[in-house]
Amino acid sequence: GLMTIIVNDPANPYWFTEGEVAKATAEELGYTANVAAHKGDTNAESTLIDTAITNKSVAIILDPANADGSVGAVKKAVDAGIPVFLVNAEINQEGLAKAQLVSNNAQGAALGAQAWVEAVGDSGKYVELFGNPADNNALTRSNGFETVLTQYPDLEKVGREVANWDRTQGYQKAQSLLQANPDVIGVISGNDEMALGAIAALKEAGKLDQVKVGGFDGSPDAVEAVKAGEMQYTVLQPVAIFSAEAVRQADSFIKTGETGVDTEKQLFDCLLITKDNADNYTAAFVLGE
Amino acid sequence: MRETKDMSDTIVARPDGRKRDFNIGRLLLEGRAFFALIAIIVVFSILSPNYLTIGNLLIMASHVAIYGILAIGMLLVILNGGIDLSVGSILALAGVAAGAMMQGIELQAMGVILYPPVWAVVVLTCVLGALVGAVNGVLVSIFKVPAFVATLGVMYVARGVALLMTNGLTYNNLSGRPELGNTGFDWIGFNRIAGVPISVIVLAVLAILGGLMLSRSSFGRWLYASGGNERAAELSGVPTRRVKITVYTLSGMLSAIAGLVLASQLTSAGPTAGMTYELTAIAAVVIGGAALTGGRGTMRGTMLGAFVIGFLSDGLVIIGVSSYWQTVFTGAVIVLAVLMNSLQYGRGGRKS
Amino acid sequence: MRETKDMSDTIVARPDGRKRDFNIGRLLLEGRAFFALIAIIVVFSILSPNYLTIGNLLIMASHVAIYGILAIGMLLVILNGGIDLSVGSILALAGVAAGAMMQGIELQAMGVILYPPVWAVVVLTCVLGALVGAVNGVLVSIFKVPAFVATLGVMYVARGVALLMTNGLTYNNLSGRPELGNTGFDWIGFNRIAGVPISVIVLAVLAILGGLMLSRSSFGRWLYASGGNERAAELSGVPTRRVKITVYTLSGMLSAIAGLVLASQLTSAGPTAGMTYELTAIAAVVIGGAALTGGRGTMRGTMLGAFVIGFLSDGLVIIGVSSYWQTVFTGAVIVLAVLMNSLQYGRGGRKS
Amino acid sequence: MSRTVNIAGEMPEGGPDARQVVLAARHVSKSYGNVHALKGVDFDIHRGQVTTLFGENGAGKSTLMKILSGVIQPTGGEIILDGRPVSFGSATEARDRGISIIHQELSLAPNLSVRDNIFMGREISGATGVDFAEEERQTRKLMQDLEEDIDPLTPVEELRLGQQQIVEIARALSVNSRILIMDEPTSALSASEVEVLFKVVRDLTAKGVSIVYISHHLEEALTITDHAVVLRDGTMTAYGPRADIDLEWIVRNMVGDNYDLGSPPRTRLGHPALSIRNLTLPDPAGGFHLVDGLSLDVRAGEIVCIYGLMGAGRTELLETCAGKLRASAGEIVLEGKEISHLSIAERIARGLALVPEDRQRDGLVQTMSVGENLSLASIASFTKGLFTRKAAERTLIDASIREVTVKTSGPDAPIGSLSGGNQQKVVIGKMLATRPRVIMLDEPSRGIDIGAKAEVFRLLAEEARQGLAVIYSTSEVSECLSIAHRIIVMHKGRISAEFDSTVTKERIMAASGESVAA
Ligand SMILES: Nc1ncnc2c1ncn2[C@@H]1O[C@H](COP(=O)(O)OP(=O)(O)OP(=O)(O)O)[C@@H](O)[C@H]1O
Ligand SMILES: Nc1ncnc2c1ncn2[C@@H]1O[C@H](COP(=O)(O)OP(=O)(O)OP(=O)(O)O)[C@@H](O)[C@H]1O
Ligand SMILES: [Mg+2]
Ligand SMILES: [Mg+2]
Repeated sequence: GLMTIIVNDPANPYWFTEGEVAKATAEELGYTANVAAHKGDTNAESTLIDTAITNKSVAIILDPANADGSVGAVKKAVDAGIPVFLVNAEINQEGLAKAQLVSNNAQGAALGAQAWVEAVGDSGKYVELFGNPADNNALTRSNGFETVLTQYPDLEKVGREVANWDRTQGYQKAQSLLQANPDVIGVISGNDEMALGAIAALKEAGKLDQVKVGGFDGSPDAVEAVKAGEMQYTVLQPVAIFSAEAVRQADSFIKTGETGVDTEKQLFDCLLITKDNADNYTAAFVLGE
Repeated sequence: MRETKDMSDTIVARPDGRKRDFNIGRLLLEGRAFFALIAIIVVFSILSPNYLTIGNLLIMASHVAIYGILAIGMLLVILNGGIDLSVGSILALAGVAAGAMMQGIELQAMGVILYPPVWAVVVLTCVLGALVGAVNGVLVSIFKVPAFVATLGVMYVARGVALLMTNGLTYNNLSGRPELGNTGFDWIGFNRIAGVPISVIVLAVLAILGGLMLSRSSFGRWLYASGGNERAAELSGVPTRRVKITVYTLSGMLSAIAGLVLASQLTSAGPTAGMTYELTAIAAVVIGGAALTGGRGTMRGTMLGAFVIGFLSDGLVIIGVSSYWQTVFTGAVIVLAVLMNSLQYGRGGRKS
Repeated sequence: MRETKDMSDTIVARPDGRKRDFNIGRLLLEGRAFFALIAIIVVFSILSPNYLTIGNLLIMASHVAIYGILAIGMLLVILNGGIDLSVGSILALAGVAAGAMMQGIELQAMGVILYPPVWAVVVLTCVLGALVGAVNGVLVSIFKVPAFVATLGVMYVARGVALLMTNGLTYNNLSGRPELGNTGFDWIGFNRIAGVPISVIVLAVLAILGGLMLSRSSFGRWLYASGGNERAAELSGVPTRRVKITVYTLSGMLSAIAGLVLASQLTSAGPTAGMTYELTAIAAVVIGGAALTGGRGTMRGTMLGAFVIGFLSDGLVIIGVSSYWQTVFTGAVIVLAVLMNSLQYGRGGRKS
Repeated sequence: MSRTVNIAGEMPEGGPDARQVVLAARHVSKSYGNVHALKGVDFDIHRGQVTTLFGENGAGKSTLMKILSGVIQPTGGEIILDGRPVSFGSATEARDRGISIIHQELSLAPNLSVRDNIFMGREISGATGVDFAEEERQTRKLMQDLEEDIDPLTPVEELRLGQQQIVEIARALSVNSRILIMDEPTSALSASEVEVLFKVVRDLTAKGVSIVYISHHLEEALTITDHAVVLRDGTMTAYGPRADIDLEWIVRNMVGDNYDLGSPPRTRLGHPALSIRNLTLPDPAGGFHLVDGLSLDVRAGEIVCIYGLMGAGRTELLETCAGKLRASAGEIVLEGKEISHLSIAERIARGLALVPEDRQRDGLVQTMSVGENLSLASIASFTKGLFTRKAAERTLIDASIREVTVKTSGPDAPIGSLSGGNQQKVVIGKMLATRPRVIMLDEPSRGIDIGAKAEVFRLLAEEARQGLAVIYSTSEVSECLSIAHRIIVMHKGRISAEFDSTVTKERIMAASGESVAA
């Protein structure tokens, strides 16, 4: 049968990997697979769900566009009798999807923040680059950073800017933040793209050795930067693992009526990539032992 | 540009010496969007067995509804010689406003929470859309701000307000509660009358009303006239300023309706909805044969244009084309469809 | 839109009985973007001590460079009475193409990988941008596709091609390697001459060249003439078709240059760069006093417009306004800046 | 007929061969769909002489001229230049061969200055790009030759229609062509400007330049013509050298009938229909007032002509009455009611209609058909409830087409397919269809032929007999005399004189501040 895989935006390596891995896994298991993208638009997402129904898909692997806004679309697929497996992001309603496989953003953020403190030290001013506010993960990660960093009273957050997960915006916002706060010692970023933008800004200002940058996602570019010593660390989201797992659970559900896992919400712990283990990074978003 | 057009009306060379096969020729050519649509349907039907089914056609039509409703308003504005970039933002703002009302309006002074019934929510949302549209209209007609800029500004402001209202979050619970007497919002998005989704019926009704207005009412005549030559229209007694404010107001109201339809289809309303929909709506209008310089265009053409875009993009998804290729195809088809259109004007159009 | 201008020129009541203080009055009014800029600088300087520093002004100028370069091309197109929505996509495509060339061009037939030197990469990228621009030009001038639609289509296609080329990935390593003789790409983005970032110098040089072209060359006259009344220009022997193709080609080339500057600033090139930059570029041109109907506008104004937008958005970041409010303010300032502009036309214009 | 002559090098001096034909059309035809604008026309242009082309509206005059100047290509026949067949691909090609044209409809770029318009497409290059100083110098010289006080750096859009026409003429003159085609160059000019133009024309012909001249001001045209050609329905119907022709000959050949514009109709003057009191309209650019405390009464059934030089303020006066411009002081009373505060639409509804001066800019909606243009101002009269009535509209349109004798292939034809004069008739018909009580016509005879003019006069007389008040602005004295009960002369925004219909031409012109030489 046809398995429809709906990701956010394959123009980003993270979601690209998510889609490709799911597709490869599905094909391995003998399904045909379509990868589509909603680019964060709930209407586009709903349209894609309709299309999946039209195409008589046997299962839908969905990276939801919006925790609240995607509920209706999922409901529609479920009403049409198609099992839905959510990956990467959650929706705020349980009992609809057969499974929600997400990386543990809170755990990852805490992990990252810890590594960040180690690299930066426990006193000084820092700024944060924030993802797209319409995306839950932006807030989850920010809160995760906050929880750790507030334990260090001498660390002062002097700025937080929305850079919408985007490298160019990360670059420009970081430059402005640096102008407003010339004495910052660290940048903590909600994802790798924004962090890479910040690194370019720091390079341009000649401050890369004074200001430490931490990322999130574990994208290949970021791992390169970690290897080069430009980025202190990145938090690897096990996207390759859970999107493959989602397809397997879908397969199992189709064949047996069970996903094989008890809980609907399944959290996958994030891993830290630093200079020490960066060489174990074998493929996009895959960290070997 | 005025002069450009004037001149071409009078001095343009037409070296073709074509025979006056007007009626047949014109009919065929006017149907270019129609042909594009047929071509799209045929191609995709061959490529996928699931494409040409009643069920899928209706589903696709309900997707078209959103763009289609926006395109109706856009057509009015474009006929007037303007453009409205704010439709997507108004759509989002309207959805969010409706969502907020469904959650209850808290009157702090009195310490009560009002739960307006669904009809009231719908009406209030439309009024809101109309008001925002009227702001566009006033900026354009009274303060003479170029339409592109006025509506660009309003696009940013309306989006910002929608984000501020919800703090970036999405309203999820629009079903209302029976005990509050405000259920029924999902009805538009979910129910069907005689098998046809309500959203499609809404589109059809609006398109028919709009079409009648354009072709039969004096307002329609005023609109075409003031889009063709505003000065001449005004000197002939057309209340051009009122016409202008009205079209932007209507466009705002239609955007709000589109927002309501979308929110009820999704049973949620978020502040980031409708981004870049203005481009889709404009594309629909232009594919449908309207001229961005104003004064030329029909409702039928615009609807065909909306269906061309909608049926194309859904078809690409159904046959499983990668999203990168979808981008390429969409661009190519838009240009192709309008290329045919231009050939029409280049030849048939006005003669000098 | 067309009529708006005409009307404001002639029908607007002029109850002021103003003296013929044309030159001074005009000077003051033409400076409206200038005043907006001054106002922005003053307000933000008060709100933040870090705003009005040489360092920050230069950084902000280097941000403006991207939009500014796009706006130069956009100005040419708008003076011609057209519009170019594809600049952001061409920017991305150019960046990606440059990135690909830096990674080496594999000639499969010969089994070798060519590493062109940086100057060759720059030239080839500009040629690519110019070619895509020329496609716009040909569609608009020869196939008479309305500029809005032609460039909308090319916008989609170019974006799609950029995505396909890289499979969605970003080229990260643009520094080249000394042993391959292709280092130096970062130079534009990183170096400074006499303390001024190269990107700002590039902008300044292009703006001065463009300004000279507009005000001193026959091509400039042709451009203004064909934007003002294309038919009349054509009858007077202006090669209007060539002018049109040239402006779109130049706009494409400038977009490619902007893409190179951006890529070297970021030391990476991704296929999603430059989304919605077309709106920013258009806004810069219009804030700078150009009319979307063509034939009116200056390079100086456009540069001021670009600086208004850039200095505003960076200022909002520096004083730490929330991103939602940034959206609202941006919209409001765009409208306000142009409101002033319209008041100018409303008064000075022609009498009949 | 067409001898081969030496076309190499400079134009030969006038001499024994001065009468030779430089440019000729042979069996030229032009069709637009099944409209045959020209049906095999022969036409000669003689070296150093003025050939005048007469013909009613839609006869094909402009079409023929556009073919001769390369703007459009003929569907049949050939063009012979200096004895050799040629075909021009574009206006530029024709210009390079020494043929230039002044178009009937202005073709200027409004955003550019006078200088830039004149040298558009033929820039004078200097060391650092365009040599603006030299261009400006030449422009000043041209303006001097035409005795017009127009600054070369003024944007064209700030000029009045008449001045724009001067710029158009200057541009054609600046080319130094040997054949100059003038398609109604004087329609917006008044007598003194025409006189200057004719002087220039005589200078040119003395230098061997050949001129083609088209005008509906027949008497005026007769004063400079050397040959007259009459075109009718796309064929040449008559030819005569100056010695053989007179006004009556032209009119007979043009319209087949002899029209006499006659004398003012006898009507019964009623109550004051429109009273203007101390109306003042300041010039936005400062300086004197465009309309300066002007008062005027027009009674029902009365036809008042306003005569004045170009720039006397007639257009402003009429546009203020119509509501397009807002006066700074004074009142406008229509049928006893003050209307200064009303919108244009409301004034039309109360019976005050204006036929504007500039038909392309203010009169026509180019995207609409002939019929839609005709019915545009009276939509209310065929609207019942929410919808317009097609049948009622059709009746109204048909009646209008008949009344003002529009030559068209039908009400659905695009307005741009009409000849210039017929477009003008549509503008007049549109406002007459509103059944006004007071109608103001601003230079309505611009470009309409003598037959149509007579028809319009007859119509106005007819309506005046039934109580319509007419204000008619014109730059042609003879028009005043043949229609007006009362003639007002305007000068610098004021009424400088008032006459009844028995006055002589000379007195009117003297009062307008015009040199009586004209
Ligand atoms: N582009 C066109 N399409 C169709 N018919 C046209 C077109 N241009 C001109 N005609 C027709 O050709 C005929 C001749 O028009 P033309 O403009 O040459 O008349 P004219 O003699 O210049 O009249 P006028 O004195 O009113 O200027 C008219 O019947 C007109 O309707
Ligand atoms: N742009 C301008 N700058 C200065 N003076 C102007 C301008 N436009 C008009 N005027 C003045 O306004 C007065 C009225 O001009 P207008 O053209 O309306 O008069 P008119 O009698 O209708 O002339 P026409 O014969 O052209 O119709 C003239 O005295 C003229 O000098
Ligand atoms: Mg003519
Ligand atoms: Mg006048």
